[in-house]
Amino acid sequence: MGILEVKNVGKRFGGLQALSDVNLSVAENTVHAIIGPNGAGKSTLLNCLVGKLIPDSGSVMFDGQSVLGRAPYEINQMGISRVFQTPEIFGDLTVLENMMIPCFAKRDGAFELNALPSVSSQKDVMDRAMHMLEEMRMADKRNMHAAAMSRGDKRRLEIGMCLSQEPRLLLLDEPTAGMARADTNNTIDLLKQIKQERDITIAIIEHDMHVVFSLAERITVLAQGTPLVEDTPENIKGHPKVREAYLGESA
Amino acid sequence: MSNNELTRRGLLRTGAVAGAGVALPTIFTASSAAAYTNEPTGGTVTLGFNVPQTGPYADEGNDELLAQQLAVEHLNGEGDGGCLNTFTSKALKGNGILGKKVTFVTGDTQTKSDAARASAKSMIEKDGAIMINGGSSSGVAVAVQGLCQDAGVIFMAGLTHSNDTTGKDRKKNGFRHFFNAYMSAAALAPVLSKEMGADRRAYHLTADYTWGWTQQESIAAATEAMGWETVNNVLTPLASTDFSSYIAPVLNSGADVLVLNHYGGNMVNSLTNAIQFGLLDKVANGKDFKIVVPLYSELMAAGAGENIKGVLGSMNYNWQLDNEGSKAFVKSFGEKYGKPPSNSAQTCYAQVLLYADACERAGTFNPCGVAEALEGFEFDGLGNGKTLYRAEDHQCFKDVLVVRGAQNPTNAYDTLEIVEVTPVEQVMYAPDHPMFGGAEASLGECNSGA
Amino acid sequence: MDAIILQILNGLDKGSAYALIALGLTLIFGTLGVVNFAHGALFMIGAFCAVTVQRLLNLSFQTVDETQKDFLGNPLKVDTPYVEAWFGPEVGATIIDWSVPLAVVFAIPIMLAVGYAMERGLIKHFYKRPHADQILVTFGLAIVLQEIIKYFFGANPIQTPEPSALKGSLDIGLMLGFDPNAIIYPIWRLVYFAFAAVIIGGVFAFLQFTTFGMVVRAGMADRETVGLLGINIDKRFTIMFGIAAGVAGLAGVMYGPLNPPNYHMGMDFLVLSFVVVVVGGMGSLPGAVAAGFLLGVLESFASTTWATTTIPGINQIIIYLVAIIILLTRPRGLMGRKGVMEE
Amino acid sequence: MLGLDKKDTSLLIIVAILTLLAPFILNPFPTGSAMAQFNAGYPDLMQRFVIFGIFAIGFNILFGLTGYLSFGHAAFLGVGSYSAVWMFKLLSYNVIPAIALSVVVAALFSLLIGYVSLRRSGIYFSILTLAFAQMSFALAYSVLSNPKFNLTNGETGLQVYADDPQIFHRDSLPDMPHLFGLSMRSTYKLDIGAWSFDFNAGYYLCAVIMMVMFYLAIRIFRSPFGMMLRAVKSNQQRMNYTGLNPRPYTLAAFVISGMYAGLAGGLMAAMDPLAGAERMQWTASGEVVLMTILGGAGTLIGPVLGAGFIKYFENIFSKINDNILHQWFSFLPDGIEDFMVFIVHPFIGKGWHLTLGILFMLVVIFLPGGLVEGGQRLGKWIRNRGKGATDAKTKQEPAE
Repeated sequence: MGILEVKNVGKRFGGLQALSDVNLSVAENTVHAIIGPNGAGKSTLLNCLVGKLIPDSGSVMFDGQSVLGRAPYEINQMGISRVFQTPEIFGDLTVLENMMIPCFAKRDGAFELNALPSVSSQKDVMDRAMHMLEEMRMADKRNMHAAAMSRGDKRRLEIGMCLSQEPRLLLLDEPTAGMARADTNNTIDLLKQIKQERDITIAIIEHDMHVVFSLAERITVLAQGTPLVEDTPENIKGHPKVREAYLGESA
Repeated sequence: MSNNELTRRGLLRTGAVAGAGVALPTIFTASSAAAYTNEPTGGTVTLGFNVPQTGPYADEGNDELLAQQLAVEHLNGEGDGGCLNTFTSKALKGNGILGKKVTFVTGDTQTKSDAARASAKSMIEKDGAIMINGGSSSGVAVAVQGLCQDAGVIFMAGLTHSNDTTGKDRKKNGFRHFFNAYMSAAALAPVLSKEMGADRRAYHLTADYTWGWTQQESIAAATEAMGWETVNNVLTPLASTDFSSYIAPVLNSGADVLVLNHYGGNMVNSLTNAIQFGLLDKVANGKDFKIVVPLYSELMAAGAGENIKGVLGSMNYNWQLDNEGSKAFVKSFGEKYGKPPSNSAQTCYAQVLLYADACERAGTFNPCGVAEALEGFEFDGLGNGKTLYRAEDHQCFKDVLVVRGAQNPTNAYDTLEIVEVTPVEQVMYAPDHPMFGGAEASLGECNSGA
Repeated sequence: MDAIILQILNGLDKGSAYALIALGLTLIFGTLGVVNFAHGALFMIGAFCAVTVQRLLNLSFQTVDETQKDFLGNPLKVDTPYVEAWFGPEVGATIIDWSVPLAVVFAIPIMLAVGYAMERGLIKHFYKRPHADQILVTFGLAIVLQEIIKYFFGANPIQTPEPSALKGSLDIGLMLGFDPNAIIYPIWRLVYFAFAAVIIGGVFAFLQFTTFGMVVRAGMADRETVGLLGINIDKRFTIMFGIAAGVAGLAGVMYGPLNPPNYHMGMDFLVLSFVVVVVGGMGSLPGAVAAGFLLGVLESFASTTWATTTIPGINQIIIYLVAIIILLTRPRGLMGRKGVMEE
Repeated sequence: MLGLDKKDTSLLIIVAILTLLAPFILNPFPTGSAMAQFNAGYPDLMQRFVIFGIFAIGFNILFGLTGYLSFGHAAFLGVGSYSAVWMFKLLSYNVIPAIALSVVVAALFSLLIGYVSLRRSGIYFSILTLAFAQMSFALAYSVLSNPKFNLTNGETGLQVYADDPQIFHRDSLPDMPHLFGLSMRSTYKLDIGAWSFDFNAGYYLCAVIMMVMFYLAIRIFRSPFGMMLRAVKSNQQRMNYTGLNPRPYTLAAFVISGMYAGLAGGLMAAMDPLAGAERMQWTASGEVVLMTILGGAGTLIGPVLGAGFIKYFENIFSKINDNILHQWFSFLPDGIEDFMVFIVHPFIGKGWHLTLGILFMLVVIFLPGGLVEGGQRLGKWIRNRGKGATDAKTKQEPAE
């Protein structure tokens, strides 16, 4: 039984069957990649996992509980954190404030009317956020406006924000899309390090095979809204069905 | 109020507040307790003219302001003296009031109760105004009248036509020269009956706020008393700019008269729409269809243009009135400003002179003395003919004009013609009339602010 | 039945004015992303174009007529308009009589120029500024424009009557087989509706069938991409602003005979036209037109005696009530696209 | 001090000093001098400054922090005023229950409207709030003032009549709003030479309340809650995926700012016991938006400055008439005097709207951050002049 169990999920947009009969099981403490050509339904599937979309059929269980019908913030509080394709951070806030917000969310839950004490008096959150920044090697940038940072730093900050919540499952949506090779390698290293240092399950949607094969322990190939195969990276390489899906030609 | 309303307790407390902060050096002197609010101490006395200067009624407010300035000139002995020469009371000498030169301050009511009170307060608190005059709506008049009562100054209302101003909201410190909805109805009803017959069916469109309701109530009561039937009364939102959807059903309602209880822009548009729908060309119940606009003003007539032709209504005053006071006023106003005065201008002019005269006769600016001098005062020579300021409710009683849109006006100023001057006896009512707050309505106590 | 037809006519007529103003407003939203609080003022300026034309045609010379007296008893000065002196009294009077339709011709270049000047002189600098700043600056502009009009024309409404040939009303009921007087409708209101239909149709045709229009529509959908294609979209947007101003202005010119123009008529329509645009959906042209007519018709029905006796005061709040219901059931109005003006 | 850092403490102290000394500061010109026209230190206007200051501070908590632009906040001010006057009518003229009820009622009303309106964002939210406020205005102006069920007294405005119950009223108490016997209208007048200063009880009550409200606003701005509100403005998507529910945060901000508005409305009624429906109209809602943007949205002191600016124009410029102009320019030769009066005439008195419109445009064109930015630029310019060109580095600090 995996930490994330997707069963028979289907989703239609008007005339387009985006997902049909998707089954997926992500085992705890693994790195699981989902790959597939454009329009295979990767993003739709991801959105069904985090509460942005509700599937027409099927079930999505996280750690034995259904996530269906829950709002994104509730699913996050269950322990799923999401990293976006383009970094989603609080651009108008400073880097430190960016890091404090997930820490508050971790400590106080989805809503807390904490309107009178000053932020600086919240020592526990402050310390935690600083610790996380140090871990992400961004402590020196803490008073910068987040919007002013480079794209690579924004990605780092976003991943750091997700980790500060100590999620059990980290979802990454093409984390290296549009990155230069050097930045991509840095990101790979960062993710490897993260995986080494803590008990965490990572699910990653990726285009870049280099990234996928550097990180993943299991790979699911999605094509036309349905999983083609699921296997180890070694077996996926050279799998005829995969070639077919990617090259669009029958073997 | 503010400056002088130092109750002993208030004095002690405020004194303590000020004293706690700084030890008072001897040059700090608290003003000596005056006998009444804004008692004039120097060689001048300040009047406050509170008129709409922005918003839809700005032109009407401007007309009032012109008349008020003219009155101040006349009081100070400048110009040709205007109605001072025809006024039956000879107390005014053209040397200001009680020997003090008259100055004035102005404010903008914006035709909103809040803004009007703010500007009246500023004139009282900051400029030391001892009397407030002007305004072009009943909401503003009632609001400012209440303020003046609390503050201990005299309020001489401008254009306010609602029964409430001297009805349930009457105040000891407030006075109205303008006529009211009841008087309009009482004056109009016989003329309507004579011109249109006694078996008419009336359809009312009524502006959905206090003034509209009182006017509709008054007109309906007066016309029903002489045999008319009220088919329907439809309330229209004040903010309406287009009345087509209210006018369209009129013709099929079985009515043969349309009564527009609207004022200002509402009236201009509803009348324009009614003419567009061709109501006046129609025949209903075998009779020519008619329109009545109970309250007319010159500016509304100008705004409605040709549409007012043949439409009946009532006015407080019209410059074409042929009496000595009116002629003197029209000459004075016309020569200075190049146009005849409107009825709101006339009421403000008369109110300023009446206030000044009352001060002279009372020998004091003390509002309580002035009020006493105005109560029950009978006069003539200000343009409306013989007039009484009734003591019980501070309402002026005088003849009421029934007017009609002229068929062939020769210039921009004679678009209205006087149909009848309804004698004052016909528009009289008891001070405890149910439409005026009944027996419960009371002026309360005079407040001088002391 | 006749009452229903009558109120539908009324509604279409009210709706015409709403739709015309909202159309221009949503064009500006959609193309420039600007919240234009001065749009009502453009409508008002259009109406005052008609007033100006009427004043110009009535420019007169004075002759003293000793036989008549003015209100002070002096000899009366008689005004004779120049056009009557030049073309003879009858032709001259006819020209004056037709001043509103003439003003349409006069208003088109003026409104385009006003729109162009506004966009180049002011709005252009606010594309990148927050919506709040746009609101403040255009609101300031609206106040300034209306105060200027007030300074020259006063606060009182000014009649701009329709030509006498188009005065009066038609008995539509008779044509449809109802009793006489059942459905009486003013000719000019029918003219206004037809005029609005032509203008709306014209704008849509222009956007649909010309290359210029296609580029603008593409720009509305995705401004950046079209800009990347090397098309000078900015210049086209300036022209669109001029057109939007022109539509508002023409709506104003033709509105004069329905209800006499005054300096604050723009503010009276401002809030309403925003409600219309939003109910229609931000950036949607068909939405704005549909919402304009829908709200016009509903407003007319709400003012019937039947409606006001069933729910007292419904005529006061109907527009807002409908707006709330529509926005709560359809998150982006009738035809709005996702993500437009939602931040 | 008081849980604030040094910078905020000094800001609070400056505001406290300015409000407490306002009677002096606002009356710089000797009474009777030509410039006395510009004095603003009379009780009514001073009260208005601080009351609208409270209104704008509250509005800024919603708009400045979360970016949600409400066009309906005047409705909460209006209900606040109506509740206060009802307390006067039913209980007594004591202002404490009146103000308390006005805050409570405004809170409930804003909870209701906010709950519905916050289901949408952006301009859709703005139009929803506008629609609710316009409905409230229409109902208050006419429907709810019908003789059978007169809740608002319509056009005239709700006021206290002699036959109202006023069950706790005693003859020894003033017949107008008071604080345990101290009339809100009692004024101590201080004459020093040609100058005259008014110390009004009502003003000081409002001023103290404003300082408390200003202090609370600073605390909210600096709190985790305030940070969350800024996060709402910055990126709601990220907030959602960080396990935070933006809706209760915005709703709480909406209700808090509604309570500020209700408090302002209650104070207005406490200073002058009449509640007019016009204070609920969309123009009144627009006014507080303008105040906030004009002063500097999202800054602490900006809204207060904006409120002062607009109220000053409304009350001072509208009262300047041609007579006063002639007095000012009387030192000039006649022809030039008339010319000057002619030039200035369109901008004063009935033209005050024009002046205000032009100033709106100038401020927003040249000072995108509002008056606060103007102040900062001025301050920077003075500092640079003092230090010379050596200090070329200018620190970019968040505007407070």
